[in-house]
Amino acid sequence: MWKLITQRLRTPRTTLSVEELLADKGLNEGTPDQTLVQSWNRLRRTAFGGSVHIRHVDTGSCNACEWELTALLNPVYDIQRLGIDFVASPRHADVLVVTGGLTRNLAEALQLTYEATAHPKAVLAIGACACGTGLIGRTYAQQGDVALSVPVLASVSGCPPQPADIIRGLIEVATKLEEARVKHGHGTPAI
Amino acid sequence: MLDALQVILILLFAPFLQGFIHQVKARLQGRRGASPWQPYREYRKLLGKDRLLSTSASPITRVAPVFIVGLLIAGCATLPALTSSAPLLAGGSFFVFLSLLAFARFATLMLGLDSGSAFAGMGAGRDLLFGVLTEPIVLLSLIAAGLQRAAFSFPSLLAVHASSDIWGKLPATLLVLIALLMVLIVETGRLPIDNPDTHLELTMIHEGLTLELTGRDLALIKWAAAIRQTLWFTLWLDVCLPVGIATTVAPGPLLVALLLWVGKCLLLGLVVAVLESLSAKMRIFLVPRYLSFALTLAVIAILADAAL
Amino acid sequence: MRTETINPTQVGMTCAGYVEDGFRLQTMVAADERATKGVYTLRYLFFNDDERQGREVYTELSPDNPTFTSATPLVPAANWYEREAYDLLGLVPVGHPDPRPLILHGDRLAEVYPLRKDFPVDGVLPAVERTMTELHLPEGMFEVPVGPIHAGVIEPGHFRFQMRGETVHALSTTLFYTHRGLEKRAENMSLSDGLALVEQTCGVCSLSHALSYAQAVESLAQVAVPEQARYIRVVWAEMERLYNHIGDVGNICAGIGFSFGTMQAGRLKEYLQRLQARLTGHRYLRGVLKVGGVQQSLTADQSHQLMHGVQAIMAEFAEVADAILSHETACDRFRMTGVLSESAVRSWGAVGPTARASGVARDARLQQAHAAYADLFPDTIPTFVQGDVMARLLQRIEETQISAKLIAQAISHLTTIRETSATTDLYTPLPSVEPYATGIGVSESPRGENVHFVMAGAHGQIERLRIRSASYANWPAVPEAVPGNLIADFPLINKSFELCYACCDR
Amino acid sequence: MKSLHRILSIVMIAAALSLCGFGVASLASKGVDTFLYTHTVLSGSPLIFQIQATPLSGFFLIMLGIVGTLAALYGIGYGQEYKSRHYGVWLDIGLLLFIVAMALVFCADNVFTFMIAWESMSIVSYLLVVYDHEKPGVIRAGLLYVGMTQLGSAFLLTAFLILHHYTGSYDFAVFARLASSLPAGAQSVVFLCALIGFSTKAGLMPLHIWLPEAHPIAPSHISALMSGVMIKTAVFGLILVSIVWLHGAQAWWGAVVVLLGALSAIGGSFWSGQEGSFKRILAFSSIDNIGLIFIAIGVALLEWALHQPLWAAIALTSALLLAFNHALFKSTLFQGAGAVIFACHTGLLNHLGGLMRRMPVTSTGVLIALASLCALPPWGGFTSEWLLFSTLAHVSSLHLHTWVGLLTVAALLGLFATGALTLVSAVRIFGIGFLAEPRTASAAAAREVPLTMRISIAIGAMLTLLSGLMAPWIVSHIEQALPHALLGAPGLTTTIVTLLPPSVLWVIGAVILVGVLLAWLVTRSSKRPRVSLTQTWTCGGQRVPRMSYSATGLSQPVQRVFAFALVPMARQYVYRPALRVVLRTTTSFRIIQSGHVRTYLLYLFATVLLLLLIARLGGY
Repeated sequence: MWKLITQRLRTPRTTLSVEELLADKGLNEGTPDQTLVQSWNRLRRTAFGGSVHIRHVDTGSCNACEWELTALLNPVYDIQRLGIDFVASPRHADVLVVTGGLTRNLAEALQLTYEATAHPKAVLAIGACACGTGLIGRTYAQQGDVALSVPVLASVSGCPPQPADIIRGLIEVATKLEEARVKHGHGTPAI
Repeated sequence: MLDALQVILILLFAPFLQGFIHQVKARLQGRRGASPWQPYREYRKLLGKDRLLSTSASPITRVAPVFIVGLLIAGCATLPALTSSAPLLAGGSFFVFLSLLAFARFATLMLGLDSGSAFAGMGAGRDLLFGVLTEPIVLLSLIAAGLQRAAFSFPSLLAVHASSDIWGKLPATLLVLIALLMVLIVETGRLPIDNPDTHLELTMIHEGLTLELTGRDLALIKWAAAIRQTLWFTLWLDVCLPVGIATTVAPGPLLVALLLWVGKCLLLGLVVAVLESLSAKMRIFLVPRYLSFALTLAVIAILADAAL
Repeated sequence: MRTETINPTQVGMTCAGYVEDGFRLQTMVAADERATKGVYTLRYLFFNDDERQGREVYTELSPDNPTFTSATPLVPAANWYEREAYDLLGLVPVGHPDPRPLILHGDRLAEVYPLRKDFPVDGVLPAVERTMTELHLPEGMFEVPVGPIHAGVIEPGHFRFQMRGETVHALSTTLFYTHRGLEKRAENMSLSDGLALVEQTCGVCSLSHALSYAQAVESLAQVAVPEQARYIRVVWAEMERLYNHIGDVGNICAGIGFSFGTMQAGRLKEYLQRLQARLTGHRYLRGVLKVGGVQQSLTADQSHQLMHGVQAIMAEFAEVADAILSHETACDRFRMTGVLSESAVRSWGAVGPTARASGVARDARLQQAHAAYADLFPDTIPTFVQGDVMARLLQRIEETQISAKLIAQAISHLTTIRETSATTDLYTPLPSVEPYATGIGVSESPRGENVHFVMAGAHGQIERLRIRSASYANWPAVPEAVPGNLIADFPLINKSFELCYACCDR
Repeated sequence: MKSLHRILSIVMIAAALSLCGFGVASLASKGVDTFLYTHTVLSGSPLIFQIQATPLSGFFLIMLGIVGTLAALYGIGYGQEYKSRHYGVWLDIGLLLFIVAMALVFCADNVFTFMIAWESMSIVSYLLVVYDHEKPGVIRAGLLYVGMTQLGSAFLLTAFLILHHYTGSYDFAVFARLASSLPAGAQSVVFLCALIGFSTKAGLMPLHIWLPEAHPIAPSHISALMSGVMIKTAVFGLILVSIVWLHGAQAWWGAVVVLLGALSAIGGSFWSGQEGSFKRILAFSSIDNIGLIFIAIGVALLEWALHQPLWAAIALTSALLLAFNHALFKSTLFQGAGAVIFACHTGLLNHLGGLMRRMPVTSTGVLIALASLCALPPWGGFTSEWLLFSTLAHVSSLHLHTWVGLLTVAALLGLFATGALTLVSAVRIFGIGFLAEPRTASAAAAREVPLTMRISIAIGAMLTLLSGLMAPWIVSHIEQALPHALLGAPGLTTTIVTLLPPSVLWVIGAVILVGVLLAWLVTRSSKRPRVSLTQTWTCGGQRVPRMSYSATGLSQPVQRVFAFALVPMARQYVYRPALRVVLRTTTSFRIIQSGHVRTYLLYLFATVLLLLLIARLGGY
């Protein structure tokens, strides 16, 4: 117990600030994009910008995208502070984050998950495989593009995409959800 | 009037306390964490979402969430937060308060089982086990606190506290304090008993019962969990640390009581968060051992009452 | 490697004979060689860890009667391989105890076998029809289905627990949800292009898969890898192990809600991955290797950065591991949970930390030395005998230290090479290869031995690729460790094995 | 035959309602006993048939009247189950006799009448229990029941004979006058014999073994009467002997009763949470409730012996309130269980499910009654446990520094543990049996039961709620049924009013409703979100009903935790051997009389008469 406390006290704070995060290109630090930061600050005050709940659906990914999603929860990225969190059930989710090229064996699962999510909902395709630009592409066992099966609102390419890219993708989805809400009112099935 | 004020205060403060604990935990984990206001944002969003109901569900699913919150509101009306002078429901009787919580538990379990999800069943089985163990401990601890003066309601217990020095009967108070804290951790679903942040459905207890809920229902159940937590915090403070609770109905003392209550809740939240950050979830079948320790403390407190 | 050619009806007996002699089934390759030989072929590859030698059992099946005697009744480890051959090539294992479809979910399709040469790579299969049969369970028992979409950020697999309360009575798993047809996709790719595809097998053992594949091709083309490249391969292979093991320690902690361990390990892993991204351009070390050597060199400056980073992380990780192991509740959860017996390891042919934590000293770096491991790797490797979650955790913690040491040694060797050697070749170009040559490449990934079998085509393309990841060997053993445990312990047990689904399913 | 069945049922309803009215009249008679009827069967012998109604019996008659009316009403529709057996006409006749016999027990005024009524009640109920004799296990359970009943009767007779020995009379009025002046030793023996005799009937642990066997196999409205009222005859009897006659002379009596009651409460509620069949759960829950009633009686005895008539009176009031509420909710629950069996042909929870959507009225009725069983505010079960809690708490505070204080704290612990364990049974009954999806084809084919059954269940359910809301009013009338010595305790009415203020339960109910309204208003969205239906989330896979939790699974954690203490020891070393002994004895009886069960019962009946005659001739 004591070791735990001392180790914790010795740990430096590693969390990136929101500005750093929105500018993070993974390899070398970029400069903060001020318009992105400002629009984020505006979005934060709205219903879907204030709280985004994600359910991850693996439709045949190679596991790299999963690990990048998991990395979002670590102290460096800490997406919870952005009001974004992973939830245990699609019933609780606003955004389905789909990774992988939609294999034949998972087609039904994706459909069921999509049905199990309440409107307004959105699908965010993560990674080249889900976006339809993957190396494996279409085979007897997979469709190679998630958009063929469910409506995809936004996508983040990369193999795998950088965690910061995923965050930017999530912000984009939240923005679109919020726009749709403002346009169509509560409970809209528009998306 | 004052009664309604206390109720509304608890209802509004509960989500903040939840968010505060969450934030403290994040800080202790080396993160920044969501702001304490995050729960309100979540509720706002959830209220704007559609509701999905299971095809297996009965009308229970439609009414239970509102009903659970209603029961907890009645619970709020039974427990003094700022002052015991308000005309509390049923005179603030221990038994009525805990029966209301038991009713809420019953309704929650019904809500969970209604959809036929196995995870809800799992959560229900575990919650029932904990309920079987905690209920006697809580009531015994409460009785131990007021046994000598025949104080079996919160106002009379607070009156005893006000009239005598609680530290005068230190052993019993101290034992009750620990026993109730141990139960509080179980009842609010915190580590090392239940992991409120878990994403593993097989390990869930309270979370498992909510997996089927959407939109408004989910918001209500989350709010109910927050209210329940605040109620347990307030109960603990009423019994073990009633410092500053208003004895007269005047704006001054009430303001002090309000500030102190909020402060004490946050302090207790801090303690809970620290305990959570230091612990891992224990095996389910070790929980009875943990609780039997609390039971022993409560029994010893009673014996101390009888002996002194 | 010695090859024994047998009749399809002798498969069972022959395989059982090898297992009795101390061999384990390393992989099995079924192939459609009708175009060249007019037959389907089966290659059962065995390996003996004590004598460090392999054997191949080869048999040919006529297209008119593609059946063979199943080895599974005698060699349980052959179970999945034979079902897979049935699913994808239509080679029927006669006498197989469980001939249900494995790879292609749903009801068995009639005469549609995607891995046959006459099936196009993007040929359309009918949608999955799952017939839900209700099991006849004893009174009061019920099933808990979990997956394929899990509550956490986890890959898809379907688990059905039969239980009567908290204790698991039986567990059945359905995997291969992420079967993407990677091996079929590889066919007709050029041997050097295949590397990028193979890296897609698995996100977190990309490098080991690439290494296995590269070695398989190098072996079939009989190419020698430059010395420098061999050491660089060791550096990155061990880096992969390091970040995986540290991440796995964190994940095991997540299984018990121990946020301290999860967050600290997550932070350290993130640091390592950022370091890798800085040095190689990829967080998962993709594009680092090349058939015949490596793509990128490791300069003195980079080596220095790497050494510095690894040392700092190792120092911190030691503290974190110490804190985790001194936590009573956590250790109570780890001990005696999910015990995998040594006999289960041997009968299923499990590999990697899983096998080593159950007391079986099986490590491809030692027994099938590749890259520069022959020069670097110590003679003995740490093993634990308990086979529980705790053993697997300790095994990983121990192995991180060996990895760090290996990285340091490899880097110092590299420095010497840089100073002494005149050649700075990073790779040997691939010569034209003999048609239909075969090669096997083995590497030790963070999860255990990865075995790649490559058969070249007539024009230097891939004719048949068979990827046997460590997870493929270990998955069948997992259900052995679960019955009798509490269901709430399953996530912990599962995380302690930390098997990939993607590289098992391909 | 169908019309005969209906006529009989209506007669029965009328009879039961008039019993009810009669009970109200006796209770309202301000403590005056109403002499009713006397008839000498054989002059010069104690065979005098004599009945009279006291306020106490009036209270029990009301209970019998209500439950009897509902049972008769329920029986009209339930007769369809016995279409092939003349719509159960014999069952109707038996039921009528059963109600009459129980009424006689409450009104008996001497030993002869009491024993005749008691034995008739036992015999008729036995015949009703074995009504479905073609089902497996019924005959065996019936034999066990008869064996235990006769054991109890023997002890009762012993108690009466000892009283007769000292008072020279068989008249209850004489007993009431003289029993308190008996030597202490004799009093204790009488008390113990009565305790054993009555607690056998009541199903108090450890003499409960017959109850979970016999109650569940009877037709359900019979079970309702047996659990609702028949076991209360024992409560009535114990109050009569130990309080009205013996004035709770010794403190240790109370201690014994409290301990047995606590044992019964905890054991009954624990086992009710483990059983798999709806009616067996209810049967064990009756053992638990009888335990609580006995705790209250024990405290009354204790307090009287310790010269605290006020708390004795309050404890006795809470015992009567407990008994009353138990009669209401348990009979409703048994009727609900009967309806489930009627509709699904099985009462095993693991085979049920999905009934809430298929049988909405029955299910809602069961849910409401379950709320009372679990003592949820403001239902009847809650008010009685609240009163018991307040009584026990105050008594333990009053005697804090002596063993009595600790004993009552132990009883409190029993009460709390019972409350939580009861929740386990209730959640299993409703959560597994009525919610989610049907687990078998027969449950899937369930339809609502006939109208009269639904009405009966609905009225019963309403009464459980009403008896809670009206509890203070009911208590003020129950006070009238207390023995004279206790009724006069100073401060009785005022203390009870502080414990259970007049409108408190309405207020609790209203505050809950206001809370519900508030929650609804706060979360109501101006633009109403749509509601749509989907399959229960099964992690992206398909579902089969076996993927819902089972009743066995739900109770396994509790069982596993307490297994070390309760289950193996009690089951293996107490329950099973006792069952074997009783069965063996009764079976050997059966051999004596050529195997015909009904003749054997006449034989038993004759034995009682013979015993009385011998006693008379022997000059006792």
